Amino acid sequence: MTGGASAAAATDADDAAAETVTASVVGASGFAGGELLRLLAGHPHFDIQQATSRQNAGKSVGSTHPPLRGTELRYTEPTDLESVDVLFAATPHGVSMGRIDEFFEVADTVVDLSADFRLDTAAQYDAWYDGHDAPAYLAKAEYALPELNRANLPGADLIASGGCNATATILGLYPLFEHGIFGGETGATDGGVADEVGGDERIVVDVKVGSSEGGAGGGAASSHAERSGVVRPYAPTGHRHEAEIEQFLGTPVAFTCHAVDMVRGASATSHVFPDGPVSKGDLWSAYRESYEDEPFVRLAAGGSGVYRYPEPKAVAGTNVAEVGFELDPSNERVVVFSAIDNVMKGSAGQAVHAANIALGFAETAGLDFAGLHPVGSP
Amino acid sequence: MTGGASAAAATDADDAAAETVTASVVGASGFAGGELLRLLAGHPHFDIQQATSRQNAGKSVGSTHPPLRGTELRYTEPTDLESVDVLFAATPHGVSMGRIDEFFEVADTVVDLSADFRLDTAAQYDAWYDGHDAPAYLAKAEYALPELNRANLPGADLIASGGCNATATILGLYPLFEHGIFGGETGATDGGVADEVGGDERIVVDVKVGSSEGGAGGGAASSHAERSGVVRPYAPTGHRHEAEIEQFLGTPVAFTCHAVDMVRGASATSHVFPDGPVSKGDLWSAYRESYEDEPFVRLAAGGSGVYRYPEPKAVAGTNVAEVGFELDPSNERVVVFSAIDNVMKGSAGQAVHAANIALGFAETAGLDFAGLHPVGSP
Amino acid sequence: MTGGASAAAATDADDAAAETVTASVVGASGFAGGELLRLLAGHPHFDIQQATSRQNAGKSVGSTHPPLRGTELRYTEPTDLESVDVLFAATPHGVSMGRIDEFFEVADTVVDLSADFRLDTAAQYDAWYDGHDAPAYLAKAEYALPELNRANLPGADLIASGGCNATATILGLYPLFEHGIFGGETGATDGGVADEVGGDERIVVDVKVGSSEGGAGGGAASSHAERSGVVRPYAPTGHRHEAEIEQFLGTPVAFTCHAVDMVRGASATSHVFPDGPVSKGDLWSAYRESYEDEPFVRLAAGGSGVYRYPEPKAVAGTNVAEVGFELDPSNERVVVFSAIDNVMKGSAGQAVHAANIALGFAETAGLDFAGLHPVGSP
Amino acid sequence: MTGGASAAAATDADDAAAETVTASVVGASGFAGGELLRLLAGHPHFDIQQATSRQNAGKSVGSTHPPLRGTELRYTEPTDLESVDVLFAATPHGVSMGRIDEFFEVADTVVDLSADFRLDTAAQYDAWYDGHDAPAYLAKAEYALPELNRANLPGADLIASGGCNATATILGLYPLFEHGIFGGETGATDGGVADEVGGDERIVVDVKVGSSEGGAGGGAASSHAERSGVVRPYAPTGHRHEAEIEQFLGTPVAFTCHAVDMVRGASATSHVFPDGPVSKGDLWSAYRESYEDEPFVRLAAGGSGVYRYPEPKAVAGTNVAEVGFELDPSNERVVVFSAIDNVMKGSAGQAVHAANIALGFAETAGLDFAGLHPVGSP
Amino acid sequence: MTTCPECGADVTLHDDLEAGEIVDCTTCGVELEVIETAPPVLDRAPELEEDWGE
Amino acid sequence: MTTCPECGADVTLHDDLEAGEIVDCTTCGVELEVIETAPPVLDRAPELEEDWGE
Ligand SMILES: NC(=O)c1ccc[n+]([C@@H]2O[C@H](COP(=O)([O-])OP(=O)(O)OC[C@H]3O[C@@H](n4cnc5c(N)ncnc54)[C@H](OP(=O)(O)O)[C@@H]3O)[C@@H](O)[C@H]2O)c1
Ligand SMILES: NC(=O)c1ccc[n+]([C@@H]2O[C@H](COP(=O)([O-])OP(=O)(O)OC[C@H]3O[C@@H](n4cnc5c(N)ncnc54)[C@H](OP(=O)(O)O)[C@@H]3O)[C@@H](O)[C@H]2O)c1
Ligand SMILES: NC(=O)c1ccc[n+]([C@@H]2O[C@H](COP(=O)([O-])OP(=O)(O)OC[C@H]3O[C@@H](n4cnc5c(N)ncnc54)[C@H](OP(=O)(O)O)[C@@H]3O)[C@@H](O)[C@H]2O)c1
Ligand SMILES: NC(=O)c1ccc[n+]([C@@H]2O[C@H](COP(=O)([O-])OP(=O)(O)OC[C@H]3O[C@@H](n4cnc5c(N)ncnc54)[C@H](OP(=O)(O)O)[C@@H]3O)[C@@H](O)[C@H]2O)c1
Ligand SMILES: [Zn+2]
Ligand SMILES: [Zn+2]
Repeated sequence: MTGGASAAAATDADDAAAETVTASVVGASGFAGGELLRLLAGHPHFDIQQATSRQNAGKSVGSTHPPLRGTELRYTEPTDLESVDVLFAATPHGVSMGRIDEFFEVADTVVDLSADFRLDTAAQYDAWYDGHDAPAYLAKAEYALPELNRANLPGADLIASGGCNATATILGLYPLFEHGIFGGETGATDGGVADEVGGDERIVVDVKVGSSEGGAGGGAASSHAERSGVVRPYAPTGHRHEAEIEQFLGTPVAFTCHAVDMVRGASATSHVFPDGPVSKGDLWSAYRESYEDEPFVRLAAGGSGVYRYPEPKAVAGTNVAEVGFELDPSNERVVVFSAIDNVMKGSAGQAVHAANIALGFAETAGLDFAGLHPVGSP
Repeated sequence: MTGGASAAAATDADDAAAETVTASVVGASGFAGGELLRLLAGHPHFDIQQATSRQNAGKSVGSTHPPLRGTELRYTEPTDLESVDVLFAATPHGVSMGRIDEFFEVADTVVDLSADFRLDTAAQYDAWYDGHDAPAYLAKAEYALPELNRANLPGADLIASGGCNATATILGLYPLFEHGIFGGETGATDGGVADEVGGDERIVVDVKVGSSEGGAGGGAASSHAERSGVVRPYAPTGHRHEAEIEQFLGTPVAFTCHAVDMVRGASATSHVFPDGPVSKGDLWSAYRESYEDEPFVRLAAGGSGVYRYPEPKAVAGTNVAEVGFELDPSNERVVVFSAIDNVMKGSAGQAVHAANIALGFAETAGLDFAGLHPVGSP
Repeated sequence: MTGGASAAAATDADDAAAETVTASVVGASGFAGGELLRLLAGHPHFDIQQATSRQNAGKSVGSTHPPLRGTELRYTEPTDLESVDVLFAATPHGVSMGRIDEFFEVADTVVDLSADFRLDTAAQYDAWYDGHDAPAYLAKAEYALPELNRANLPGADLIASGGCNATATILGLYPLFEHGIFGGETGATDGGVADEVGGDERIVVDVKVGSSEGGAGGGAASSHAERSGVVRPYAPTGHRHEAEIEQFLGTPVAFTCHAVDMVRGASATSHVFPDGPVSKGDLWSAYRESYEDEPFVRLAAGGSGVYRYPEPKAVAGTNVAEVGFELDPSNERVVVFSAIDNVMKGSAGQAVHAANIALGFAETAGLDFAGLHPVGSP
Repeated sequence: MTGGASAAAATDADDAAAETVTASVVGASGFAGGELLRLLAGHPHFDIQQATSRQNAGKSVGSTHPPLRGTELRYTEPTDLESVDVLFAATPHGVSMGRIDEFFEVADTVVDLSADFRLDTAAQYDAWYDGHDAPAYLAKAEYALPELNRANLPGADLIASGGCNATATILGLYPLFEHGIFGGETGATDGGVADEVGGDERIVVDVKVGSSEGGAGGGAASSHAERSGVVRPYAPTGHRHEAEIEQFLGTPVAFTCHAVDMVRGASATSHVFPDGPVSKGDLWSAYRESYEDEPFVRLAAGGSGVYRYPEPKAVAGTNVAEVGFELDPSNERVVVFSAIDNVMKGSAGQAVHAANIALGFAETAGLDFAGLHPVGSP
Repeated sequence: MTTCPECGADVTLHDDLEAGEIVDCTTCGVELEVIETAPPVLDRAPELEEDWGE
Repeated sequence: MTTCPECGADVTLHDDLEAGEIVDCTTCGVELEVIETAPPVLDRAPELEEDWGE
């Protein structure tokens, strides 16, 4: 990793160091939920209380997640929640918003991994999703993409963990906005950046994702025979993460998503045309300033050897985002690459990172796995 | 396929139907060269005379290419060429330009699969490659992307088969230019389109390719352990196929290439911002008019089921290009998808297609394999 | 291929050459059924009449099988069968046995790809499957593994196409039995071999298969995320193809099956301990004698280069079985390898091959695709 | 994992807990060497002093191994070794035997990952390899497969870490020997088992391995295009690990190895025919007794869900061996499955495990990663 | 022969068409519902989207 | 604490066990049906096989 825990992370860590809190996971049989269980099981400050699954109630968590084999924990029904300090919800969007009052009856802190509490207004939900059941919670929820809005998280009650493709995209583009390379004057929103960017400036974001983004559910298009070896446009336009990105960066993006043959991983390539001339030195300064103290961001922008730019398999299993860029002088373009593991930095890892900050633990607690080399399709 | 041989294809086919010509392949142990052997072996009008390889001279062609096992043909040295009607060269760029006089001593028609004769001027070579050894041949050479410049090919002596990524990109974008949806007034170049497009209009082309594009050579970055499961930016900017695309479409493109986990396949996603409003109906009209008589172009733009847009595995092993599009009303963007098998439509298949036209054979002769379903990483 | 059409194949081919027969496919939306459609569409002597699917009735066959896009043929209900010369059934086991009378009402010849008519007696069905609905047909049915019992097929009414894993296994072992290297005296059964082999002689068969063996249905274990990168024992013991192998070779085998990461392909490694000493020369003689005239068997047993022994990707998309062996002097073992494409030689290709023989067409008609190189996970 | 640190592991752990020793890795740019660096970097009791590579001397270790990016450690020449407590050698076989005196000049303890010191006698080396340069060390070396010979390791000077395929095979078969289900009377050799097993009893071992077993070197057969999607017999007979297995279990095995499409992983399927009748209960008792206190062995033998038997992707990245079995009553066979990550339990993890025991650290120190779910080709 | 409302291509239909039946256009692949049968009138069929990590 | 009928390992069970409930053994993974609850009696649960090209 780039350099050890960030300054921000260290603040309250000592006070909380000895503390252990209880946590439950709703939707624990899914991909994001299983990863939460794995992270919490190896975390110094969490004790897992319950893991829910309707389809697997009564079975051990190892029956669905091999890394947890041998653990005595068994799935319970999501309606049988016991009191707990922190409740993680890793259910499909729409579920948490319908049960959020219940969740707060059993828990002090709720960390939701779905899209339910990520947007600011009910109007945005109507535009991108299907309407919101609990709009009153939208203002209370803190969006969690700690590199950008760490300051909002300590003590937060309701945390909306950032979406996978949005996280990859925003982390790649943010330094360009923060340092005025794109987007002119920035007006912070939600800890984020500009909302008055010139509307005619276009950013094209071309994303490639692995099959775990689809969740454990399966279906014809995600069978091995049909999904192997693909480069398949699955969200050519209108991907819902555009809403999150626009809310955060203050500018719309032209977003297209492709399924490729890997299991874990999301890789965003953003094509940006800055207004004025920019040098590689300017870019390096911007990215280094934005991220040099970040424990979970690693820069890769050229260099030598096999791994020169960000790529998902270099971060598989980790909470690290690789971010990098290249300058194309011939068409005055900055190409930004960012790569994450969607199940970690794109969901469960980011949620634990946010919880660490909210509860005053060391930011990197439970998140120190550095990845594997070599590794296949991660 | 979309509908049987095109009208254009049928013209001289009958006259040539009974004819058989001899052909040799220089660089036959490579991936493109092996595919040429396979296609010529199954072709009604070609008899293979020689196949060259320096490293495998004396061995049978089946020793490197399993589909040719049992064939008696053995590799010869590329310096021992015998007289032949057609010589196919599938060598790395730089080889053909150095031996082109020799090639024409033994053959009437030369079909080159490398980049050596694709560009119009020596100056372009200096800009994108390393200078040209035989600039006098540049004007004589016909670029071969039959869907766009079929008329130039009958009787051609020197054919420069279009590059894989360029072919995918150009086939996707061409209907937009031909029908004035992008690029305004078009002035045909080399059978192609506009060269006075407004320079501030930007097309972003994001390409994903399989490992066979790298050729049979191998190397550390292309070992299975390092290359499996990647989404790896390998030509973030400055890819040489930009030259071909610009020459043909008359406009520069912002081009970025990624290696992904497949063996065969090139998939180009082009993000285009047309000047004026455009409807899906306009797009369908344009694409259907451009391609409805083409034997090797198949449209896929939405629809239902698992395979909705172009994807490489749907065309693996075939000479078909799948082309499609989607309209993004929110950012006034047309997203164009095109997918080919780089070893077929991107090299050997396109070369045989061009030779068929040049020699007056049926366009689809030897190229009728329709592909497999299911198929893995093609 | 090893040498062109076999002598046996040529017999009646000329008489039948001009003939065209009609054919329908029940279960055409599945993997084997789709392959049948593809083969019949490219076959000189078949006209496709109907393709059935309950789930896709009304849709075009290209909606599920990309190689068939553009074809006007639409799925019909399996209950709406019209009269036809040949009916191919590619339904799950149990379906054909329940509808066999109906099938013969509409067709003269029925080629069944399921296990329903492969075994000789109802008792065998009870032992390995769930009982038989139409035991009277068992004696009429001809098992089709043409390399072994070609002579039984001309004029056959009901053909039971051999199972994929059984085909791979039997083709690998057959020369050892035929030439007395294993199994002593052979007593032909059903055109096959020994049924009095010493019971204490053990053959271990370790099979690796691709995901298409599971059919188009899908399910949790076959989702891309769960099935990628596996070496998963899925039939550790008691695989039903043991019944077919034993019936044909006259000896039981110790059979174990693993799922591996490919889509098409079945590869059988058989470990055989012959009674007496055997040399590599003996083995080569046996295998060459058994297969030298076979159009669809290719020997690979050592040699040089990358492809030395049989492997599925070398035969992907073809009707070829690669067969080979190695001798292990230290433990007096013969290791036999055989590799097929389960969707071709293991089902649809074998069925068409059998139909070609039954109807007097050239054996290789419609089955001449030679495969691709390079190719990924086939 | 099965249940926390074993009793044996805990013995001296406390004494050593505070201690930190220095370690260097020779051959650190390779796959096993890189994994050693990763494990030592995360280990509570090791400080990495040097990492050698001739080809990468001067470059940072992160330049070849992405998980180590950001680390300041740079490669040095293998001839510039400094004094250190423990030297790990992860070089191709033949290298350590030639430099072993030098190694002991700079280090107290040498842990060698190659085959150089695994066999007992120089005669065995002559038979299986190319002769031994330092036969005097053979008697001093302790073979390390801690589950079987843990007692030999405390205080060992020269440790020969067990081979990957041998480890998988031996761990699978050992309980059958230990509990007399196969092999009759056992006479321990080197902490191992029987050497007077009846020679006519045959065990067939069919192994499937990933591409990382071939090391970082690459070559034509291991390029992505040629190696993807394979089931390729690469050591049909005569694999050198037979020597290790025979030495340890006291019986020869009929061993065949296949390359399959994964990066990490070795999976051994052993087909065993016990002399007398055996029940599933007998097998469960044997395996549970052998392994219930082992921190790195997990039993999987049937059960439910997707992961029923051992498979490599369930242990990818971990030091865990999954072991399981099935009983085939019809042919009186026990099928044993075992799966490991060849880069972990098969090399670097096993080496660190052995070093932990040799030096008195907790057995599981630095080896607690539990794996990922889902994960692709590991 | 009817025209596809999505792409404008001709759609070949079988004789015993029933209202409510779903067919697809062999050019653009879109699913079409048979609204009327004589003469045939087709309209885009409603469809379910998959949710990929959104 | 009950013994698994498949592998003989101890199976830890929760308090509010109901007859008919399916649990699994954390050692061998086999699915077990709760036949009786006080004291708990477990038996192998019936299961469906997948049909892989057989
Ligand atoms: N996968 C990713 O890469 C990713 C990335 C970022 C964010 N996310 C978000 O994380 C959430 C989970 O995603 P996933 O991929 O892990 O999905 P998943 O694999 O499909 O898992 C969904 C989980 O929710 C449970 N569940 C479903 N409906 C429920 C209901 N009505 N009430 C209670 N539990 C219910 C399921 O178990 P039972 O049906 O047995 O109860 C399962 O445990 C989603 O909101 C997703 O958008 C995922
Ligand atoms: N692969 C693709 O997808 C693709 C697509 C479009 C265009 N192309 C073009 O097609 C050409 C071949 O590509 P490839 O991928 O097939 O490459 P490849 O696999 O590396 O094969 C190169 C072939 O050229 C021979 N060769 C190399 N140097 C030579 C020399 N100096 N003189 C004579 N023969 C020589 C090699 O055999 P020996 O060394 O044994 O002689 C080998 O047969 C390239 O120009 C490439 O740009 C390839
Ligand atoms: N895949 C292989 O490698 C392979 C190899 C050798 C033999 N086989 C055999 O070939 C047969 C088909 O295998 P597959 O892999 O192609 O299976 P599949 O992909 O699951 O296809 C099954 C087909 O049968 C149809 N079908 C299912 N139940 C039916 C019923 N009750 N009545 C009429 N149609 C029904 C299905 O369509 P609808 O449900 O829409 O009607 C589908 O078209 C099986 O018997 C299999 O054992 C397969
Ligand atoms: N990969 C596995 O799964 C596995 C499993 C069990 C055991 N092993 C054993 O572990 C050892 C390493 O295997 P690997 O797969 O990691 O191989 P590898 O990737 O090829 O790495 C070999 C390493 O040794 C160095 N090296 C090579 N020759 C050398 C020499 N003469 N002197 C000093 N250094 C030399 C190489 O770096 P430079 O050339 O730059 O010096 C490289 O760092 C082998 O003995 C192998 O049998 C490997
Ligand atoms: Zn249409
Ligand atoms: Zn149990």
